[in-house]
Amino acid sequence: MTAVFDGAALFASFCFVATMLCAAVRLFWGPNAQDRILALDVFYINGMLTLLMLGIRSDSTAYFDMALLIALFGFVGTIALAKFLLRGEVIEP
Amino acid sequence: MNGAELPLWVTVPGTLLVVTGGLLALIGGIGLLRFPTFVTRMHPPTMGTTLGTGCVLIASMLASSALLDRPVIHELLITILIIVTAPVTAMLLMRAGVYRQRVDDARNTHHDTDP
Amino acid sequence: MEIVYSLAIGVLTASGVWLLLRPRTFQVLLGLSLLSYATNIFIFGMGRLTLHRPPIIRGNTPVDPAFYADPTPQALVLTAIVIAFATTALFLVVLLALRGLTGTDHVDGREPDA
Amino acid sequence: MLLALIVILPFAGSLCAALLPKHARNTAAAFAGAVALACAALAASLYPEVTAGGVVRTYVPWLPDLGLDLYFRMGGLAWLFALLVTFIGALVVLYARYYMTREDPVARFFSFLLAFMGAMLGIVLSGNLIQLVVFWELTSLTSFMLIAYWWHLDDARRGARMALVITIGGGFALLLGVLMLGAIAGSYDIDIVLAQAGHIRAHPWYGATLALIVVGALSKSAQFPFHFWLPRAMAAPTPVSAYLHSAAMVKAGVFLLAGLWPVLSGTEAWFWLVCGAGGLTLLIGAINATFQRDIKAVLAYSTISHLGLITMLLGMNSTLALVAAIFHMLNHATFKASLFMAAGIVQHETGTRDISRLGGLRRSMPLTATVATVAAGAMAGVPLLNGFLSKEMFFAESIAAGDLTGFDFTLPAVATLGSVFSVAYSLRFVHQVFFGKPGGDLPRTPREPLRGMLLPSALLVLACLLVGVLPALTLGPLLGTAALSILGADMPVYRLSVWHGLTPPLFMSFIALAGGTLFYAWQYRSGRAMRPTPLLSRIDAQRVFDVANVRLVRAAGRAANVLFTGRLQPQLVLIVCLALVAGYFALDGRWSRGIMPLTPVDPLFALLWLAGGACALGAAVQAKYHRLAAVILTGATGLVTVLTFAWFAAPDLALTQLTVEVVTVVLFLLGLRWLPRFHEWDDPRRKTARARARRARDAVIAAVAGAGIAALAFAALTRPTVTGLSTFFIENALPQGGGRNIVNVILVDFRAFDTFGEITVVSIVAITAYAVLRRFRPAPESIERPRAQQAEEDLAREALIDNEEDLLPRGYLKTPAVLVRLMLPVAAMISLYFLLRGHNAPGGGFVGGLVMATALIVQYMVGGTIWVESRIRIHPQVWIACGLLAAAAGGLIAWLAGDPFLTSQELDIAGLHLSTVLLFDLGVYLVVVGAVVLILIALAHQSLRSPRKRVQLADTEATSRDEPVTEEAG
Amino acid sequence: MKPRAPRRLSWGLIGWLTFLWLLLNQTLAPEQALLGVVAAAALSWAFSPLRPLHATIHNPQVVVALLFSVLTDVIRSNFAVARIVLGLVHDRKIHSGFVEIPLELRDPHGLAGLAMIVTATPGTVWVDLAPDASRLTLHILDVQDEQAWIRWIKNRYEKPLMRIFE
Amino acid sequence: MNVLLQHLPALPIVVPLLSGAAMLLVRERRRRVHATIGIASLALQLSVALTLLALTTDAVPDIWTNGIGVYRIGGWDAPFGIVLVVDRLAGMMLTLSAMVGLAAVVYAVAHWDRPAQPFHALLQFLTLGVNGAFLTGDLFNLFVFFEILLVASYGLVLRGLGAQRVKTGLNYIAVNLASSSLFLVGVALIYGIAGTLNMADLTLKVAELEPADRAILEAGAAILGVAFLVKAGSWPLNFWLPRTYSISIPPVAAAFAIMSKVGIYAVLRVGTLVGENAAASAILGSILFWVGLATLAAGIVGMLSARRLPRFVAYSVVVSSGLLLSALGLGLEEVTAPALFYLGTSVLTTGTFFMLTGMTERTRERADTDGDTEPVPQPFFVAYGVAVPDPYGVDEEVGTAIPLAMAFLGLVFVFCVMLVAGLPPLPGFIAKFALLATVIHSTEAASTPGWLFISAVLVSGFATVIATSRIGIRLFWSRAARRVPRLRVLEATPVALLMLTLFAATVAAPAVMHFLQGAAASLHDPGAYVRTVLAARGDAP
Ligand code: NA
Ligand code: NA
Repeated sequence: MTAVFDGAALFASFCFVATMLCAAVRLFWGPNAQDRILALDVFYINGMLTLLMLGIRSDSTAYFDMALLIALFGFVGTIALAKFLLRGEVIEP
Repeated sequence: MNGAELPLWVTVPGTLLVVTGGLLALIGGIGLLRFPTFVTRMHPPTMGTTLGTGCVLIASMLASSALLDRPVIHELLITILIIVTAPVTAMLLMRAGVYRQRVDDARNTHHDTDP
Repeated sequence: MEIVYSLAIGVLTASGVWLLLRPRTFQVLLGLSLLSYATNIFIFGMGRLTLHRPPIIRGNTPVDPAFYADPTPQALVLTAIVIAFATTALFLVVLLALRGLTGTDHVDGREPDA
Repeated sequence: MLLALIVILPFAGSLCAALLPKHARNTAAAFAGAVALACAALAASLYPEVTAGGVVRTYVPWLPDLGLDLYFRMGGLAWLFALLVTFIGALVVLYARYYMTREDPVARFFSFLLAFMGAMLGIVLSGNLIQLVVFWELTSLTSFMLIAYWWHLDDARRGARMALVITIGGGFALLLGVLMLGAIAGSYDIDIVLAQAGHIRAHPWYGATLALIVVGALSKSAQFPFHFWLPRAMAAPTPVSAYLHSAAMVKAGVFLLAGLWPVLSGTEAWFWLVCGAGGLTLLIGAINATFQRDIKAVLAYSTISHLGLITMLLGMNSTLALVAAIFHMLNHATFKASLFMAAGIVQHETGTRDISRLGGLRRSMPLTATVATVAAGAMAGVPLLNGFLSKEMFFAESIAAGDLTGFDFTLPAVATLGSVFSVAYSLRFVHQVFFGKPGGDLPRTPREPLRGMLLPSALLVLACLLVGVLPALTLGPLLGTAALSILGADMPVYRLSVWHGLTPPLFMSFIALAGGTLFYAWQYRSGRAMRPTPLLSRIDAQRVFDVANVRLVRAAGRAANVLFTGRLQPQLVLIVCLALVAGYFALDGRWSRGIMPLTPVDPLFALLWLAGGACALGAAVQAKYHRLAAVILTGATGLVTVLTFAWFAAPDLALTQLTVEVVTVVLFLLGLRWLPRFHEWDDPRRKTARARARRARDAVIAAVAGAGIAALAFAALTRPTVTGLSTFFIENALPQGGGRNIVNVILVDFRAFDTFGEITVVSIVAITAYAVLRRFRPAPESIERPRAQQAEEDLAREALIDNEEDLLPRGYLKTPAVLVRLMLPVAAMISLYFLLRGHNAPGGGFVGGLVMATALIVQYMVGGTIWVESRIRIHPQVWIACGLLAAAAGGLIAWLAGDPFLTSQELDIAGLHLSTVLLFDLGVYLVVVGAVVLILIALAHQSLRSPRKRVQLADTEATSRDEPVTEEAG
Repeated sequence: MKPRAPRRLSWGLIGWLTFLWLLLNQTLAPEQALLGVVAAAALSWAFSPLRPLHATIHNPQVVVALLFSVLTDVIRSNFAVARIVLGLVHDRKIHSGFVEIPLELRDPHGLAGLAMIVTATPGTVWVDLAPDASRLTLHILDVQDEQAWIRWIKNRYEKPLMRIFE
Repeated sequence: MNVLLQHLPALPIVVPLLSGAAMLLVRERRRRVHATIGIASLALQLSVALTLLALTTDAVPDIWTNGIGVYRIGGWDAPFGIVLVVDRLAGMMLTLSAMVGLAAVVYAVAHWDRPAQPFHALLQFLTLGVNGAFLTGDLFNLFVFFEILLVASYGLVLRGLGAQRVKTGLNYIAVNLASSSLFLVGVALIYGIAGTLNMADLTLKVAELEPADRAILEAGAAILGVAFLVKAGSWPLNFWLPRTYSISIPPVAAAFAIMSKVGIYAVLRVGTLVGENAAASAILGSILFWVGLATLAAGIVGMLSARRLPRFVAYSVVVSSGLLLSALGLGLEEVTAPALFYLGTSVLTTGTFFMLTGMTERTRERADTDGDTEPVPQPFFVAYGVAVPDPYGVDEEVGTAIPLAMAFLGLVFVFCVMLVAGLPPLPGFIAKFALLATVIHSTEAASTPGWLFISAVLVSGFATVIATSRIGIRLFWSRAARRVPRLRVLEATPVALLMLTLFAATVAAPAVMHFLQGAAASLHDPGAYVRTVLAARGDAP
């Protein structure tokens, strides 16, 4: 059963990376800045999921911290970009 | 994947969870690619963000608990953080998208990405 | 894996160098950023590619060095990341100052004649 | 030691003189005169020891390895020159006392004069060739200062500079020549060099050595083709001319040639170079002298001519000619110094040196006229004066040398022609100044000068007479001593006397006198006396020099603009290309992949980099016109980098890169606000062929760079791991370093010094960025609020917070603010978590610090600068300082235990088990928080200043229009 | 600018942060707990000026119920959206659009909770909230019945949230 | 041995660090506090450096072996930990750094340090970086210290801002960031192949490498070398140098005098340690030589083109870099000692000269402050500070007294020119003479490189005279220069002291040369260095 689980984990990892690839296509082609920002957000979340899967697949807890950090700050880049798009500056007076 | 056998209470739900999570995320990604407008593209990735993440986190909790032989629940924290931060992202992004759309429509151009 | 890794470094370097040679300060800034990714991955690679064996000691048994990824390049990359970040920040500030003082974002502080 | 004293005394005197009051004419002159006389006396006292070929030596080893020692050496020639230099020096000092006016700052003058005297004595008394060059260059420098004594005069500056450049340049040639000579001989010691004449002349380097030394000598002695500086040096005060340009400095060149005569002469090359240059100079100088209007210029060209005569003699490769050369050096020094003094008197008393304005001065200043006439007679070679004797010998030697070399006619002809002109200009000088009709409108009424001013000149004239009448009695023994010191066993037999019988030289003298008189008569009668020199005057050496200089500067400027272009792109291209070239040539075709088998490709990783590579390329493509897109793409590439680190088991790297990534995106966006907008479709430059070619070139460079580094990476990756340091680190991290996270133990213990440097870099960057931003001036069009905020009123109205008392933003950020504030303490707690656990698990001060800083920055993003800063006060600089000090303290505590800096110490304070490593990491944490916050907030503060400016602008507009202004609060 | 905001300690926050600390460190060791409390207190004190608003939870039992209904909604809408993405909805045309929802909820934390719920549920995105919080605009991927959506949001989420926070 | 002596090698790094950090706590209004800390710190550094220098000569017996001090940072033995190594060369460089730094900081106190806040701290950090680069025995640590000194120099270059400075500063930063990337790649590759970062250990490891591995390592070393050459200011990688140095405020430019020498030092240090292999070092040498010669030639052209003093001095830095590189590239061991002598005099001279520019520039009219484009109708006479010379100016033949301030400046100017040109009797001459004499005496003298070197050195001296006579006359003797500058004691004192140091170097040339011959000998005998560094253990920190 562990083998099945490992296979499932591999499959899930593949899904997440594939999603990142989808996001990369959006990142590359846009067409608009907001699409790219959205894609970057997706990129981050799926990166985090990939990390978690790496943790599961390698029986390691070391990846937790990275996932934690992405969960904590993945949004910062996105809101900074969105805010820039919306207001023209990231930190307003 | 280091050969250690995991108990069934991990592998069975774990398999289901990670496959579900992976599929949800992937579908979200496909949606991101397929949907025609920005506002509609906003929706699908949420699947990966919420349920997808949730599934993987639970799987991770199970696996870690098995690995360390004690209940591991600190993945909970990630869930909390995702739930709290996701709205911020979504609100600002949606707003920016709507605003830019309006600007772009007004200008009838497609290239302008500078504010 | 080594091929993919090397190609990644190559693509990052090529993109970075291309941007480094561009005329606009912001392009150069991004070029430096990309170059620093490339160098960081390059340095990291000098410890060879190791999967699943982070250099964090587990258990209290005597350690077997072969079981861990080479920690030295990792430490070097850490320092390099930080320094690259700092210098990038400084470069950004200076390019803003240049833009403010000369009115242009050309790297030479004036628009080319041609 | 006496010898050293002779050289040191004038230099010491120079220092003292410089300290005298500026205008202390009498004191300074008396002092300088005393020094000169003391030196003269010292030198004179050594006469017994130098007669009969004796040599006085003082030797002080200094840099024996390099052959550079203090070696003073006085033979006969040196003795004679030392006496000449000091004695005429003393006379010039006396003369200068009267020549300089009360207003002249004479302290400086006498100071430089003494320094020059010292340098000159140094040349004369050097027993080491390098030492000679040292003094040689010093004479150039002091002479520059003396020529430019009246530096407010344009001519003085120009003349001085030309003299300096020529003589210093010659000095460099001499240095090289001397170095080569020393290399040939194996020593710079003149004694040793002189002993190896044969070896030197046979050496393959002889030709080059000779040429270089001759160039040095000729330039100093104003010989063709370097002669032109001397007339321009006449802008100097006359005492300087009398001393440097007749008696002393210009003699240095011929002195050197005479001194090295035994080693260098005796070859065809010597004859051609030295005799040729001398002959040409003799003629050019003489002809020019005949046509000058400035009396000092007459004397300057005559000096050139007479030095040409001496050089010619030296070049004749005959011992007797050498004796004649030395004899004429002395004679010329006496009569020319005297003539310069006379000329100076004339200028001093009449206010002009223009020969056409002067005339008939014998009536108003008979004594001066007498003295000058006698001296001019000596210059012309009138019998019973010293000039006649040496000229006679010159004629004889020219015939002899002509026989010897096959130029049986040319050399005597040149000698005679030169002498014809010599007679002509001497006659012209005397006639036009002292005879003929008196000049009309002279600036001053001429009268006899003070006795003291005339005395030196008169004394010298007396010497001319004495030597001229009684040569064997007066100068004979001295000349013998001098010649003997050079020639030793080769000393020829000669007789100094007024009458040698009816010989060809006497005949030549007669032709010269008669011819010169006739020429002058013709010149005077035909009114050509005041015309510029035919042909030769076309060449204005000073102008040529100046033009050449300007050309040089301009050409160099153009070259420098290319060689040191200020454009950044070529520089970066060069750096990249040179690195590629260096790597390529170092590899030298020896690239090979390592022996390790490839690890199987993980398709996931490959896919990941498919995305990452696409993002990197996308960033490269978009960075010019779609900056925001490029930032986003760069951020995505960064995330792929993070994942790569994670993939290959580097959690610490992944954490750090991730936090850096987030901060970098914010940083870039903060900067982007101040950059100009611009668009692909309105940039015509893009489409030119040149732009395309440049892009193609850069693309090739980029591709090659990428391929190169990939190849290197691949070569290294496929080689077996080299386990040197890492084994030690892995094995000792826990037992010795006390941590499980090996990377962290390396960072804070094994290689803490790197980390230490790294936080210093971060601190420096922060304070620099802050300093720059404090004086930041945004571009005018960026000062306006961003277009997004102007575009639509409803959106623009969503300013964050109207009132600092408000607890939440008013507009769209209201709900996000609630959420983000919830995150703040959580993030802070997580940052502490990373800080404290770093030693055993991924994390550490740096990651912790960045988390904390980001948490604060996000508060700024949702709250706005004004609101956040009204609630809380952050002093980032204090954080930075405390961080650095904490880290330093963590390192310095080890000293208390006697361990080296940064040795980790375990402390047990009140039961708490602490390590200095934690203190160190805390320092890192504080620095990072402080630095990141300082930079980002300083950037954010720029937006604060723009609304302020806007308000000011609006205010002025309002007052001018007298309308109320509505202004959103920033 | 002198900082005006006073600093104080918030016990709830200290408790939450201490819990967080123990969770992060995966321990219940007393010395870690002590360290957590100290750190939590320090942070609570230090950052209190930046967090001037405090939420008070009045009906904890409603929270659990709400969480449960949200969870089921999330799962349901996940699959709904997945079907749409995969093109499995053939029977009708998907009509997406903006929906304006009048709100009575005013508490900032309650609104934040609503935002979390809306965001967590695929198919709905928060677009805009009127400055006085009287109207909420959502973008909905699959609007079949606008009024149904309004009712759904108000009954299922707004009411419980008002009970919790107001 | 007493504690202070034991920790002495760390002090050149610890002292500026502590003082720089302390300055960040002092408000910028309190200029005097900043200045006091700065001066005290550098004075302390100078005394430390001198003590270290004394220790390298075994003046105090039984402290160090082979006159090499090894300080094990963190208590870890080489090659695992980072060690600081003080040998004669390092001692000399530390002393020069402290001298120039001290002079610059005192000079700056006159008025250049307003506002004081970043200035003094940055100066401390600059010396920290420079000292660290001289001391460290670890390749990667060298990178870190390079970064410290560069980053501090960025801040110092930008001081005063203005479009010109920022433009130049950006150029400078961009070039150095690019070269830092090369540095990293080079170091990484060396680590990847040899598995060590300690330079002494590297010497051993390189010798054991397989040829195939060695090729890769040499590629890394070559890339590293390019990075070093950028820092050393060698043409064509030094376009940034003249502008950067000449637009920096004088005390900063003076402090930079040591900076370009750090690159030379790195070339020398790493080159002698790693390039010990005969064949490699011959190739390395010839590359260095030609690069140096090109630098020298380009520098000469630059010197001739310079219209203002700061630019001239900046080009003289280029010339001195070129001279050093080509001298070291000649491959003659005997040249090293004279080259080091030249290096020392060049640092002090450049420092003095730059400080002088600060004082003389004030004598000039503001009109031509913006440098190299000044339209004057009759270009011939520009060099003499007049439009057209007055041929009938003879009548005012009465000397003009030179005010004391002008006399001082003029004298220092002349001395500096003599030092740069290599005119006797100042140490500039001794250095150049020693170089030329050594080259000419060696068997290589007949070779083309030898002659090229000799001619280039002499031409550079001649070019110096041509250029400075022009610049000096305009600076001191033109009509525009008649305004007497106000000479501040704080500015004049360090200049005078540096000048005196140079005089002392003339007088003490035998002793200095002897010391440097020792330094050169130890450089060419890496064995002792390697053994000492790798043998250093806990009991002898
Ligand atoms: Na007349
Ligand atoms: Na949603």
